[in-house]
Amino acid sequence: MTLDVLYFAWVRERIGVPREKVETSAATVMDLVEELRAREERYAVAFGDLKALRVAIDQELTEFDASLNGAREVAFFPPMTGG
Amino acid sequence: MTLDVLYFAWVRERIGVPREKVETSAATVMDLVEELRAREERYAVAFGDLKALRVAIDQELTEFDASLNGAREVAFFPPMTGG
Amino acid sequence: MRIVVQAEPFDFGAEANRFAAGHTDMGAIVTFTGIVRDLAQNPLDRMVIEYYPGMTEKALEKIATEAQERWFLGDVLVIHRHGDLRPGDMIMMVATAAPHRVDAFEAAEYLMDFLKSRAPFWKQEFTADGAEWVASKDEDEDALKRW
Amino acid sequence: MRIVVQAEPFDFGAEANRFAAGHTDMGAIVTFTGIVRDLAQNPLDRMVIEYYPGMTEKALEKIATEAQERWFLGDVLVIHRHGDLRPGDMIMMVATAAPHRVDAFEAAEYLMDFLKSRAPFWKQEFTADGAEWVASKDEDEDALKRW
Repeated sequence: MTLDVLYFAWVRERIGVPREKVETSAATVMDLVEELRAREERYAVAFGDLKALRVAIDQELTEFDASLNGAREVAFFPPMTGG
Repeated sequence: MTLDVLYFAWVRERIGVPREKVETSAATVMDLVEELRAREERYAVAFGDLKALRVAIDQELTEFDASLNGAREVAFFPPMTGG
Repeated sequence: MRIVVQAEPFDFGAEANRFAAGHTDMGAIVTFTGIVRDLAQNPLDRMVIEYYPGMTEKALEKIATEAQERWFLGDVLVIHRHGDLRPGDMIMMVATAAPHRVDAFEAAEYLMDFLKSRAPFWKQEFTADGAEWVASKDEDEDALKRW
Repeated sequence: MRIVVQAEPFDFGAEANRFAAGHTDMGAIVTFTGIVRDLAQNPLDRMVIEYYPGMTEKALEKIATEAQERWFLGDVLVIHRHGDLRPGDMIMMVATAAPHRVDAFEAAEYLMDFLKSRAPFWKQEFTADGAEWVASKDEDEDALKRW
């Protein structure tokens, strides 16, 4: 499948792009993270500490063990700091 | 001593005046209430249920057993309903 | 601290903007506004608020000072009307400014809880059934216990 | 319910007045406003707020809908800015209208608690030391536990 993968805040800065298309057969978010980590150093750095990251599938907050079945858009970002 | 005695809300309506001078030797608020009750029916009615009344001496909330020593202004009114 | 007791209407938005302006060290502003309600089951013609000139202002200042001692606040505003009001009219407002939101919220709630039953104001409602003094509520007295 | 995410400044007072108008069955209006703080120990040049177009609006709507399910509210307003802000600028506001003050206060606090750490916004501060992403606070995460 082809996913739109989005990055925000310092995750975006570390990876260097705000979004990209990713061709993957990852079953879960965690599988996708592993694939990206293996690609290049900048991904390994951005995904170094998953406790400092949040993930959303199709604009809904979820967990790293969530299934990507049917997913179109996955976003990675640090904890939110609104308000 | 001469006290300014003030009445508010339905206490004022029952007594019929918003304020009056009262010549008294009452030692406490309760003594003053007893004097007023003995005066006329309208006072007896207004002071019928002290649990429904509040009292202030010189613009500070106080209790019915408070001393009138040094007092200049005593006010009687129902529980407040501001806000 | 600014405490105002007045018969005239006030402009909530203008007061809120004036209060919020120039507090660059205060990150949080909370306002509370009370509005005269018009209930369908017994339409209100008007409300009259009586107060105790002198004592009312002192009581509000005392409540606001206590809030400032209890929380880290940059500023406090209390405006309360007396006299004739109509449904939809604003009765009063409080505003608090604080570095952090929890202080601004708690202080505003504290001000409201004490203002409700410790500041000398008495409301009288006029409906088709006649005039009636608003009774104090046990829940308002109970609200003071949490502080 | 009105949810707005915009780069432009908003007029807090005008929004507050507009929100409060025409609610004759709602006795209580609470507003919260967040302002960019400028701290003496490390003067802030500017703040940039990043957001997630689409998800941010949905997250705010979800939070506001949950508040409306939980309390008896007449109306809810959320305005949040993104982009460039300066010290003293208003970042965001929420407003709640309810028949009773406790509902208006609790709902506004609930909105703020969830908006702080469940709505996709990220703040970056620019000072003489450079740019820094604002870290989330444990206390903001803890604040959710009370609801």
